[in-house]
Amino acid sequence: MKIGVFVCHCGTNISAVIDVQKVVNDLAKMPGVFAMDYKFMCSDPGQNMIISEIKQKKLDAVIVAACSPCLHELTFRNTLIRGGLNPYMLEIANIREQDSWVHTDRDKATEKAVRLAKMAVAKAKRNQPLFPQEVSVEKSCLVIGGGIAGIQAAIDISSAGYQTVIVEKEPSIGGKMAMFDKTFPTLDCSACILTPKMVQASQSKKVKIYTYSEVEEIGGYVGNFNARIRVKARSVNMEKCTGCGICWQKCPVKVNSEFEQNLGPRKAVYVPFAQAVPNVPVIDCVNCTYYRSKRQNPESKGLCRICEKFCPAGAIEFDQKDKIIEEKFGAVIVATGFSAFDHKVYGEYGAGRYKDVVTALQFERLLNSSGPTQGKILRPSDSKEARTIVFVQCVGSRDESKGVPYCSRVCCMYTAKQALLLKEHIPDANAYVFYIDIRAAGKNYEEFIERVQDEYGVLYLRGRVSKIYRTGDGALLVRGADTLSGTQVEISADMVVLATGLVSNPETVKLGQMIGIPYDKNRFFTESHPKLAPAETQTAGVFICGACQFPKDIPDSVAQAGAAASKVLGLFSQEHLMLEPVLACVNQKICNGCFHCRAVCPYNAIDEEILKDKSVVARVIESKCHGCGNCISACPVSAVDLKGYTNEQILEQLQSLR
Amino acid sequence: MKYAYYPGCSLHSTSREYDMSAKEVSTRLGIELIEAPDWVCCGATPAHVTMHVLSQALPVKSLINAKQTGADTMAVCCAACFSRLKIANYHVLNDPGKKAKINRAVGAEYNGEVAVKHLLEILAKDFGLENLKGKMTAKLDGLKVACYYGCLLVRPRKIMQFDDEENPTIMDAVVETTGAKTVDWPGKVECCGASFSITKTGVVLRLCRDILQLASDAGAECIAVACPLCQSNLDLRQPEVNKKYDKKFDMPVLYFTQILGLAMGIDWKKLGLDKHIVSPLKFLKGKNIIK
Amino acid sequence: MKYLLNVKNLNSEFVREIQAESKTRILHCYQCGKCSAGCPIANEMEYKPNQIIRMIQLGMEESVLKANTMWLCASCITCTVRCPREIDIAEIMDVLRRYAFKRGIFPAAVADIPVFNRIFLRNIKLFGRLYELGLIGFFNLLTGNPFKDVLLGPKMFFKGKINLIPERIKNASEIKDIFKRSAEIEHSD
Amino acid sequence: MEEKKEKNGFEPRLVGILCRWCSYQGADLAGTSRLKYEPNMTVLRVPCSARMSPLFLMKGLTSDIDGILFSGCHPGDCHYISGNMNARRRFVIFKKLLEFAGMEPERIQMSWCSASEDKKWADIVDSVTIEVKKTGPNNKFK
Amino acid sequence: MKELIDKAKELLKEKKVETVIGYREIRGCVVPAYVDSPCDADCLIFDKRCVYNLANYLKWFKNKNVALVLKGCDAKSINVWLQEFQIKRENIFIIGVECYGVMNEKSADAGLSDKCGHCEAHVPNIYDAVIKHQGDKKESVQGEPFKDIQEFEKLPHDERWDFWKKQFEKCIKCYACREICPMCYCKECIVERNIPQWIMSSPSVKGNFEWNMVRAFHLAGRCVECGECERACPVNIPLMKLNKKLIKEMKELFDYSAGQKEDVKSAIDDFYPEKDIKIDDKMIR
Repeated sequence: MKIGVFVCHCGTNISAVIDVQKVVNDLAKMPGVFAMDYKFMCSDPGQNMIISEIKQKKLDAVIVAACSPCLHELTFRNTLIRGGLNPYMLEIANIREQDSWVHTDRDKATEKAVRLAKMAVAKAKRNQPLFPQEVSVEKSCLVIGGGIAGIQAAIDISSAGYQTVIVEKEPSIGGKMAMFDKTFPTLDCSACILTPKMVQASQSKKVKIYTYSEVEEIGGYVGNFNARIRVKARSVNMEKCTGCGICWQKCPVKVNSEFEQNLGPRKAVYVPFAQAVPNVPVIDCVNCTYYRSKRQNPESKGLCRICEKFCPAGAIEFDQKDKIIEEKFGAVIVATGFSAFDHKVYGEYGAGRYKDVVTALQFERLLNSSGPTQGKILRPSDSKEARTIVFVQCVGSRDESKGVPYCSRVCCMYTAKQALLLKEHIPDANAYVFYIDIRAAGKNYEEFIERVQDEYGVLYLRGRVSKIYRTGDGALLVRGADTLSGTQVEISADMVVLATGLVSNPETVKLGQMIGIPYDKNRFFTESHPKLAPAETQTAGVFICGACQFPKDIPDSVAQAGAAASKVLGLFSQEHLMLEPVLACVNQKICNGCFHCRAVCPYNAIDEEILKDKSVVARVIESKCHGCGNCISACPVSAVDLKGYTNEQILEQLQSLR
Repeated sequence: MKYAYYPGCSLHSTSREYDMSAKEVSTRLGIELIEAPDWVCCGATPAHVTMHVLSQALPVKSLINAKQTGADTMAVCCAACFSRLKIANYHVLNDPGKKAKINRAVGAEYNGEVAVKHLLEILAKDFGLENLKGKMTAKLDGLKVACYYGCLLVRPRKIMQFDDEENPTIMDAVVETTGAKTVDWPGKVECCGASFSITKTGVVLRLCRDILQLASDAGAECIAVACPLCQSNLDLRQPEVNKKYDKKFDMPVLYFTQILGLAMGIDWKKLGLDKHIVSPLKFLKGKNIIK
Repeated sequence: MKYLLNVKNLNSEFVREIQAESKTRILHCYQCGKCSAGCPIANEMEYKPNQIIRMIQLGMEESVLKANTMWLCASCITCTVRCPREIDIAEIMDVLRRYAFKRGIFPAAVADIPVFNRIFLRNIKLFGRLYELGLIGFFNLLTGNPFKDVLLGPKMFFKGKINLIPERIKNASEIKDIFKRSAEIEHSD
Repeated sequence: MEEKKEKNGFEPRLVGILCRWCSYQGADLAGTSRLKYEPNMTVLRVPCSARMSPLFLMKGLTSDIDGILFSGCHPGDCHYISGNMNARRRFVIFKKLLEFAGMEPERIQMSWCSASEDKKWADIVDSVTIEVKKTGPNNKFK
Repeated sequence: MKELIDKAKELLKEKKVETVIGYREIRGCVVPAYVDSPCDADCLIFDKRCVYNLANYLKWFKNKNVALVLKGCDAKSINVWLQEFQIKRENIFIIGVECYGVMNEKSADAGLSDKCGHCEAHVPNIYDAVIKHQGDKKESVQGEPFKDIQEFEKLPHDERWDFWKKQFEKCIKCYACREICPMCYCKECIVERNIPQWIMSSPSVKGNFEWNMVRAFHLAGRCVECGECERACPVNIPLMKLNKKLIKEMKELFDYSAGQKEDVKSAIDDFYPEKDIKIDDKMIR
């Protein structure tokens, strides 16, 4: 094996401290090594010199002793390609950043340069040509979650001409935004801006929507994911149903509506809200009389069946079964959103025992003209108009003792909005807001808060509320503090609105483990880089957007959805993907199948393989492997090795120092 | 069932009726309470606000004495003593540094081998609510009770491990075994200002007024307590509250043990019901509970 | 009130001792005021609990020790239980009182509270258990208010609620030893 | 007397095995910032601290190297999610074993150094060098 | 004894297993016994001379149905095997034997083996049937289980080095320690490989050091303290001292003991960010 060592002067950056000539001389004494120096190795003449030496001297590997590999590794790899060598036959000895720039003693620095170069030679001797793996790209994107973020991402991808599938676990897309009344700071009606998007998505030929569905399993890797989707039985035939609504008018079973936050009723057969997409009801098997009677007596014909009787389209199908769909995708966007914080843990606020202590989402429904009170602000306990309302911020935010240390970001703004809307509904109502800090960082946000305080006269009190309880007359006594004046404050209110924070979805952990997205201690998904890759994840081909990453308002969610979509489009613009060849590989002849490698692999890249002799051994799924080398250190028999950084190479490097 | 018993100073003086009724009830239930020999005062608030080590050493001394009874658990009636004993035990078990200091102060080796339980816990958990129900001979139907827990029974939860710290229900459950109704009211864990009964009487009067008001607003006819300090504040100071705030409270403040005793048919004199400042006798007669 | 803020005050012995003794990070408090909101006695306090914490953050030793806040604290622990930052405010109040007790600093307006505490403890030291009559009598005498609660006395006596003679335990000398050793340990820290 | 002289003039041979994402870039930054540190350590680059099999420690020592340093990203910062967590456990256990067998602990070191900690890197190299110099040459296997 | 024989007979008669591996006595010596048919089962015994860890014989019965007679310490090796997917639980039937100590083969007096001194597993933690102990149940010696290790740690490092150097010098690289160890089941031991050559094959200071370090390290979090390696060593190297050191460290650093459960991650593959961060103070810069 013939190895060429090229020592760079880097002007005087290197040669001022290191005796380049001595390095060349020392290296040239090694068997099979050719060495030379040049002023600027990375310049065109420098590179051409390397190319011609490769050809003339028939070099098998090249060492460049110059600056850090972080700078010019790629440059010189291309030089090798141009010289007809495999790019992975290159080694770089970093004699600038880690030698000439950090040392002053010429002899010692030169000695170190020689050691670094010899170490590179030792490694290069064991280098093997490596070849990037080529994989195809399935040009279809899976979007998990049909809230505003998911809808936006799907619209963006489909309008570029690629197939998109939205999987939504609720009977309709729309997510939390569909529940809101108005949006801050512009006060446009939430439904008025969301509904057109929902319709656009549902009417696009390139978007397929599975509602009432869940992703059960995702396997594969970038460009080639396999997903198994469970479409739950909704007991209504989607094709036949016309959405006429006779079934839910006739249905005799009334239960609390989840969409109305338990403030209003729905039927056992229902669409969650009027603008639902698709406008096809589902039957709630738990409460439906037919299903209940069937559960009690499977032999019977089943009671009720009124919906079936009245449906003009014959769309009710009681015996529908869950459907499993398996599809291939090239990319996945996760937009599973958030859950509202459950204030049961706040015993001091009644732990949900007081009906008139409502959550912000409930208040949102009370404000909404299509909500349970047709937009009148009525107390849930006695349906009297609420005239004095206390808003309590940071319930389930910035509260370590309740396990939510972070700021939910949107509560300051939506509380201000709700106080404003209250004043618009009932101009002489009294609104008090308990806050700790007002966080209004966004375009026109601070101005909005100012308006609420100045124009609408909402009284802001700086302090947390310590206790809320019902007094004898049915009013709620709110005991708080105003830290600015240093006084205890008590307010007798008709209703209290808790600005509940945003917490992660309960499914986050399961989903994260399934797809390979890490999550933080608050169970929000972790992005690939907090600044430079906010929509990417550790797993190539999987992107995140919306509140599943962290609490976000609508504009931020939409922006991130666009970002995720553009990453997917970037991926889809390629016919093939090249995968880095620095990967683990298993010598199955000596593998014991103890699977310590699998236990440590952070990417689930180790699989089982059964050999002819029935022994079970490990196999690396190359497309999942990131080449970290964790498995290699875990393997007791050194049956796994990392191409490009083999055990042998590193041992040679160590021993080159003797 | 055998327990070491720590009455505490109050139960030997100002709150005799708590001591009497607790013993009567336990005897009826077959729960043996053996008074810890030579128990000492727990030090109460004055100790822990002045000398940290002392405030732990005094309870530990009593716990060591309790070992002589042969029981592994000590029953406590007074919520304040309960809190001091339990906190001392917690530190001995969880903080080796503090444990060493406490042991040095006491001059003996104690490793937290005696568990501390409030009588409520013993009745509700060890004896069991169903069993308790079975022991009731008279039904106290129609009695509406506000159970008042005070501060020290439930707080801080990390150490006391007693019940929910904002809305405890254990006393309610115990009292309801008698057939009495308990009211859901917000004053359960409000503070009565116990330690200021003598020094800052004014504060105590205000706090007692609030508590009595909340209880009567909730429709309660009497208050059940599990702490002699709460009892003396609410009972002893009630006439003063009425005078100062121009109120007409006539709210008997009974120990939960007295209520249980009544439902077991124990003679009211044995329960010390004559020892209250706001006498419950007329009220109970009116309800046909005592003759 | 003007206060000269400097590094010396911020890192004073006072701040460090309060932190170490109460095992809390004082700077962790973000001044939401929930402690003051729920405090049953905050009304009577010169500075509210959250203000005291703020003053400790700023190293204002003198003002903190002069205030009546800690002496009025009833140790009901409501503040600690509800603190979103898990700061043990009740314990900080205890630590402040012990800090003041060690140095003999008592503001005149609430001096009766430490007096009561002293009498209470002397009572235990003497008898091993509390002797209420002696406690109240002594306290009233020392605070120059000898007839306070005098009307309650006979009422309680007739109900059999007051002992005229203190209860004593057999090994009272042991209790004295505990007092002595505790004080030694306390002072050696 | 002569032995002492030799010890004073002793220039240890040190190896640093660095992860390419944090520590190696931190070492590069030390160069860009022109910090100065001892020249005894030769650096070897691997993808992740998880690649640093503890057996390299042993092989280094039996190859007469005077001291070995492993360095990776701070816990929580690993480019490969959790490689440094695994590396930490392996390193600690093996170091304990080598110490038990009579190796001087100064010869076996590990550090967390991020891409921005140029000063920390320089300090690490200097202090490891000084410590190994004090310990003297590794001639257990000569 | 009868209980044991009956169980073996039953298993063989009902063809639940092909072989029962247990102990028998030949001319006053206890040796392992392979029993294939019910009529041979009468030879099976168990007493305190039954020192061997029979789990080791699984190496030759990997995919077969066998029953094993295992003491508490030996049974832990089964958990490690299961952890490492070397056997299927349904393939083996564990006849656990309650044991209160086996004899010390190496010392002349009839005392118990060193490993029994601090035994916590008188009854196996994994078994299909248990044979009760007859006779008195003498509890093992209580006290600090790692006393000898702690004392050795206190020596200056050069004394420790000299000690091990002398011990390793005796090593003849016979690999008896490996053959007898139930955890050394590798198809090809890394000592036999020269690419990469982790271990110098010659019995020099260097080669012996490398071998013994690697052997010990590969048992980190796996050694169940059956003591077989030390017993098998023909030159009496105190190998358990190395193993016990690692057992101690695994316990202290990671709160992990090998062979307790089959379905947990081995501590060497696992991590707990919040707990592990405490290691940094002393060990990592």
